[in-house]
Amino acid sequence: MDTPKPLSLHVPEPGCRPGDAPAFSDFVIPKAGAVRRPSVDEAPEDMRDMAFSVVRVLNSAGEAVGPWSGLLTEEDLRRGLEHVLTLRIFDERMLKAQRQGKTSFYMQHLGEEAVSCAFRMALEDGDMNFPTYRQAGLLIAGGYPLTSMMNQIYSNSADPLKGRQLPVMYSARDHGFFTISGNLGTQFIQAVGWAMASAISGDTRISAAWIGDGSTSENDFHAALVFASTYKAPVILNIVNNQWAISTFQGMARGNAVTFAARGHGFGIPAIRVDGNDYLAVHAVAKWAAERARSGLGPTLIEHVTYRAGGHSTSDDPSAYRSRNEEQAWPLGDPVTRLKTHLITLGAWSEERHIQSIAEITDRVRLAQREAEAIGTLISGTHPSPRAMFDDVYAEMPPHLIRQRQEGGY
Amino acid sequence: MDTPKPLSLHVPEPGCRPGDAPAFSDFVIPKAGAVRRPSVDEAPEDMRDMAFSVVRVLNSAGEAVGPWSGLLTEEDLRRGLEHVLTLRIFDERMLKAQRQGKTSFYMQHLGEEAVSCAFRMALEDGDMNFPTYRQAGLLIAGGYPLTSMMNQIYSNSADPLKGRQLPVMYSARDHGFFTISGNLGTQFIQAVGWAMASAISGDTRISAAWIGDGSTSENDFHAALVFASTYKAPVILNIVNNQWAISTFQGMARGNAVTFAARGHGFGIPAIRVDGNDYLAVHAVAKWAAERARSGLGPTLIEHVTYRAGGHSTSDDPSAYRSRNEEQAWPLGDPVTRLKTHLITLGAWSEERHIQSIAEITDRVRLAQREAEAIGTLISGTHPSPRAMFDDVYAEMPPHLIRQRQEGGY
Amino acid sequence: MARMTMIEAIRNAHDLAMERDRTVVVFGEDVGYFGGVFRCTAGLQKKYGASRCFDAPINESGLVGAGIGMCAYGLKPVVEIQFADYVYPAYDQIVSEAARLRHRSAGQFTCPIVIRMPTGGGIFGGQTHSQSPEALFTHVAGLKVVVPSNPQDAKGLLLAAIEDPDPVIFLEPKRLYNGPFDGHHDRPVTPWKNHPLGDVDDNYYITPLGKAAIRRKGEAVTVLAYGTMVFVAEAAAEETGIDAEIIDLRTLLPLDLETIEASVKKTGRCVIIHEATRTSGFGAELSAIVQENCFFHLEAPIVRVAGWDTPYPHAQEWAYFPGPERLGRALRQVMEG
Amino acid sequence: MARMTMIEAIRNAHDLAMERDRTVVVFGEDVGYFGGVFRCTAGLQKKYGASRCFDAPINESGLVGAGIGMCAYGLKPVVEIQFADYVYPAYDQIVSEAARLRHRSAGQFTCPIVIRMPTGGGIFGGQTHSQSPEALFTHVAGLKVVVPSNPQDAKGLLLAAIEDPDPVIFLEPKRLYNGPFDGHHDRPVTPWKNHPLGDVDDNYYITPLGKAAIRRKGEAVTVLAYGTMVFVAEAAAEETGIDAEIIDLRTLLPLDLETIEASVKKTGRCVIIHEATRTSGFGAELSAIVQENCFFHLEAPIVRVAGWDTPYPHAQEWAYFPGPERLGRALRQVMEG
Ligand SMILES: Cc1ncc(C[n+]2csc(CCOP(=O)(O)OP(=O)(O)O)c2C)c(N)n1
Ligand SMILES: Cc1ncc(C[n+]2csc(CCOP(=O)(O)OP(=O)(O)O)c2C)c(N)n1
Ligand SMILES: [Mg+2]
Ligand SMILES: [Mg+2]
Repeated sequence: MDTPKPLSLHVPEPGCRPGDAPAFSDFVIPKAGAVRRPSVDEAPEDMRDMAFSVVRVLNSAGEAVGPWSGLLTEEDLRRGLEHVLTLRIFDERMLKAQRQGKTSFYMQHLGEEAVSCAFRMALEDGDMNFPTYRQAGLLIAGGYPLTSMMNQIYSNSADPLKGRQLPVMYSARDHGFFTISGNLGTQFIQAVGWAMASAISGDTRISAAWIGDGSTSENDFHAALVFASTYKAPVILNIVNNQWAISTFQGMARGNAVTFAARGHGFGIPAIRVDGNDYLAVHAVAKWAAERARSGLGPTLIEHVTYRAGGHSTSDDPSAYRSRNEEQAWPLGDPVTRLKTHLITLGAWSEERHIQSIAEITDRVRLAQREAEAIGTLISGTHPSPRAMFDDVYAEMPPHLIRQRQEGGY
Repeated sequence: MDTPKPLSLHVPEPGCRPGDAPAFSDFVIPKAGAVRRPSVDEAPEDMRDMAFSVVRVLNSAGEAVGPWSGLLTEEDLRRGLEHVLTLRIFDERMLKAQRQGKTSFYMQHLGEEAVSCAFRMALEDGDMNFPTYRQAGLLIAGGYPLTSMMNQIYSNSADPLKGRQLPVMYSARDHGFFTISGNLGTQFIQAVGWAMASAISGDTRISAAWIGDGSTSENDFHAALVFASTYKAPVILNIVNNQWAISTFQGMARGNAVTFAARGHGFGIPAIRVDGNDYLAVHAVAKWAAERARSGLGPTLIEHVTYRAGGHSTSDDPSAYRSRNEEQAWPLGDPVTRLKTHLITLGAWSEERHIQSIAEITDRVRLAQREAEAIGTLISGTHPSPRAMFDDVYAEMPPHLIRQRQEGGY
Repeated sequence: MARMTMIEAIRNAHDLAMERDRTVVVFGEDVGYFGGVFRCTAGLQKKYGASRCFDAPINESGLVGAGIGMCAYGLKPVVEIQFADYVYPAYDQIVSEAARLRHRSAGQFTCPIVIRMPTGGGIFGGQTHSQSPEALFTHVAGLKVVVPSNPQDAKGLLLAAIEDPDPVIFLEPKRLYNGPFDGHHDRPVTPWKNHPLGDVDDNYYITPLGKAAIRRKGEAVTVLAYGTMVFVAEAAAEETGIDAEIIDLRTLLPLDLETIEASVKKTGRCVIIHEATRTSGFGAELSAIVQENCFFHLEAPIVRVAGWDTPYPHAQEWAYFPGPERLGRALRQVMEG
Repeated sequence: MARMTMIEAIRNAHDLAMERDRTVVVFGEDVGYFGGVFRCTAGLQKKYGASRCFDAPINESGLVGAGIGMCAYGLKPVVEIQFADYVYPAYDQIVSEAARLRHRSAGQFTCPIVIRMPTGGGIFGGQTHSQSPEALFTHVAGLKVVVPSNPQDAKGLLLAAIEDPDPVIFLEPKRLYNGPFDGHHDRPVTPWKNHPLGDVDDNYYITPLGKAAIRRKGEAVTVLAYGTMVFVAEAAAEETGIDAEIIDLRTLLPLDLETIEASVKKTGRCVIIHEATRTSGFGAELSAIVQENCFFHLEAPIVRVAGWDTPYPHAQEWAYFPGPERLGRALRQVMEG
């Protein structure tokens, strides 16, 4: 080999930055209904194709088509629409509350509502989610009280977490919702451990792990895939690819791989990509993965393809690093509109009922907010006592903590 | 879905444990020469097949056949044989020295000699290896003095590492050999960083990362693949699959994946499996990967399929966890014998010359050992002073270390 | 009563805990079929099956992370880290997750995991088989940190740790596995079978966490030690003839301040010894807390004897290891001071 | 001379270092195009190109591990960890690798990496945006640990850290980025532009590592502080009217014992304050080393004021944060003692 030319560092850049015309040209989307539905016990090696396409049920006309359709009744779908609308309206109110200084911080789901709401409907009570901060739909679709969520966000005296956690870092064991960690990725392997425990105990419950596109880079993502693959753990490994990690586009984490779903192939874990803005597709794929787990066929990796339409958090302004029109250019549309259109196409919904429903939900959220604020916000009302800070560090408070609590006068 | 039956934990077990009849039946080995040689710039997606077969050059008759053959002259091959023989004889002597109490610990390469020896011949001077404790062939084939290795093993006063490191934890910067860490996996991402630095600097040098089958489970394996994939780093990622990790068989780390090489597919990194007991195959595949790296085509993952014929270390007795006859059953034979047979088939070697060569090498190793032992072993002769313990913690010794050194009276 | 080495005592504790409580599971690298590189889990897989005692991939973060998930489910995992030197990859899971689970979930999720690991030097293991990282855990609120020094305690403390509802870091001084090594590397070590603390009750029993033990009553000076250093202290006291009161802390967090305070107030002098590097070692906390609570009783400065602030060496093992001779010098110093 | 916030001073230091030395590279999560979530690297990618200042995957172990490899090649990486609370995944690479590279290779390979991270509380960041993990690094031989408290020092110390041939953990008190916060959360913070320490020389200069600064001369008691606590100490001294000598340690490892010793021997009293949890915090080492070196000069017990031994809370931020009032009580206590 003759003297080679100098090497240079390849640093991935997104298709568009502020000022550029947004382009998702490289993003190939199959027609709704076009992707096959393998039987749950098909060999992982024969299912590799599922990681390179996108399972979609709702077509542009708003009809549900193909092998993944037909699982949900009109009643289910109306409930689903109520859930995604509730999450969206909840987010709007809480964003406003944060701007008003009623709390320190908030993270919204705009554009991703279908993922967690639809997924929850595919689980059984008793199953356990290990979520990130962007799956509140699991709580809302699971019937967790909005007021409890707000009490946590406001860190008021009714906060189930006693004012200890940053807003939205919920925990709700009875609703199959593991305490959210501020440290990215740690929950992914924990979910696998929970699933192993269920298998060790001869139980029938399964767990679901959640992680963002950017966080798949974290090392514990690897730990989770290794353990899930080795012990055939009954777990669903969810990657929510919302295209961005704060200011960093998904390509920085994906690297030279074609998709995030492909990560599963190195471990013999069936991997499947789904249209995350298609409520029916997310639900159908989740059902399929849950059946695999519950039948002892082991883990499934799901890449939910969606778009983070809002800022990363209330501390973030996306206009500094991505084009303002990128959201419009996003090819998979809005999950709420698509579900609504589908129901209307079915004749099971109407613009009138939609407006009415939004009004009802807004009232319900407002009511919950009034209840919560009557107790307190971060800047008003009543709060957990400093004393609560010393509880639960251990089951029983050791002498040095009692001394410190007294020293503090609490 | 009707009430599912109880789940149970799947714990992988090797095909044979002590007492069982060894079986590698599930291990499919293609004929030598059967596997294609893709052009270095073929798209990773089109090369996936390379991760599920085994590149082999030497057939059972000892002939070099197929598209991967023809790279080495008879002179090269004789040198290669000298290297693998030297490593084997070096190991024998040092094992003996350890049993005699001349040092605390040793790790041998029995059965794996071809991997590091052949690989080194595919690199250029200036390239950097980030090895584990089982690639001393990189030093021997690179012309590093045997006496220096022994001085390190004996922790004597001529030890280049001043008695600080456990035996075999060599470091030889000028020979492209990074300081070995006792912590598994850390070097894998470091090698990627070194390669990134070379690219950042517009250099033409590349790096090689090394890891064992068991250690691919470590989290830093993931870090390495993520960074290598994202930045297209000029690095060769080597997995030495010698079937065992102390008492744990490779299936515990591989899990449900068909091969370790497949790990690369989740990252769009070309992955290739090679017969690690075939000197010519290892060299040819290494050359191919080095060309990819040097031409700016990015990382390549190589799985070297070999067998750890000896104990994990001098602290280990394999008969406690694997069948004594497993080695005989190992289908890829002995790397030294196979290279020797090939040279004889070429008419470039003979039994007589082989015996003579062994005698010469044994003398050379003995001589080196005598030199080293004349300086000292762990229990005799001269050693680095305790003073040396305080040097190199920092470039300049801070006051507290000077105080401590004085307190110790050194 | 039976004669046990520390390894046998630890094995026995696992056995009794698994027999008694079906939620106890044991796993780690080479822990299942083989029974651990130090044989501390030998026989458990055969007796309780591969789903309660199993081998694991080489990923410490995974071992602890999976263990935390098992705790969230309701199991009581006992995880072995092959050497304490290899716990760092699991550090995030221990510090950010295990230690805070109960607090951040207001008790909804708890983490009764036990993380066992051989610790300390004296075996020519070089820098990655000799470390003593206890102080990296005593700084972390939510953890308990235990270091047994003999078979009797090893069994009782391990059973207490497994019963404990919170995460416990269980550091086993590997140099004590087979006998009470006192730092005299040039002399043979008496095996546990010839030492009273090698007498172990076969039945299930608990040695409570948070309680120190006085190994030697004395009036002249208080020596705070744990693990291997307890026997180094006994040797130093005997060889210097100084009437030292030797306290084996056994649990570092929570600390038995009462016992320490009573002793130092009695002797008026205090020497602290540990193998870990000196700066920010656990000796710093001990010195600070003794000073805070016994200031007006102190007749001489508190002295720390510890590993030097360098990586743990190979050839210079005995120049690094804080033995009876170095401790003896410190004892004389405080007696003069 | 220019008026700079701490953020601008840090940005300026990066800029000058990259301009001066082609081997300096800067990377981390959101560090490249966006310039960091606290904007400390804004403009560098534009000026020096994406191969010298770039974004990275979210993997702290990878950031440091790759940085170590770059050091082995001959570069000088400056790595940003987005919050100190997220450094734990990189702990193994820092402790087992960066800190020991020079020693274990006998100088063949060195590790002149700088690992920057925002540290400390006071921003309602909850348990994962508020931690102060310095003591987890001061225990590690081979590391240097730096905590600036103002723009002048932040620039000079960061340039010194980048020049330093060994790994430096550089902790930036995020509550000080925009002004000298003194713990009075109910009052507005004076911006750096109105503070003398906001006066920063535009040229390249070094503030040497290992040297403390006396922020307030005093005779009554020595206060050892660093980071945000320096201003809490100034407020407490003023409000109690106690003539405290306030020492800003600036570098925790190696420590400027000389300055500390001289001051405590003069005042005979010592109070230590830090945000980190108390047990095994860096205050323990400070208390121990002061006691060892100044025992016969001490007129009262050394007192530690620190964060409580609990995770960092959200709602109870100001009950947790060690402010002027708590420090004031401690000062009165040692004056009485
Ligand atoms: C260990 C760790 N490193 C860094 C961060 C800071 N951080 C918080 S969210 C985030 C981006 C995560 O992006 P992604 O995984 O795609 O999730 P998304 O926010 O898009 O849902 C980063 C870098 C953190 N919380 N924890
Ligand atoms: C972080 C870490 N965990 C565990 C160990 C203990 N250990 C040393 S070698 C080894 C097995 C490694 O097996 P493999 O990666 O297959 O390499 P091989 O010895 O077969 O070459 C283990 C578990 C270690 N050195 N470092
Ligand atoms: Mg994202
Ligand atoms: Mg192996």
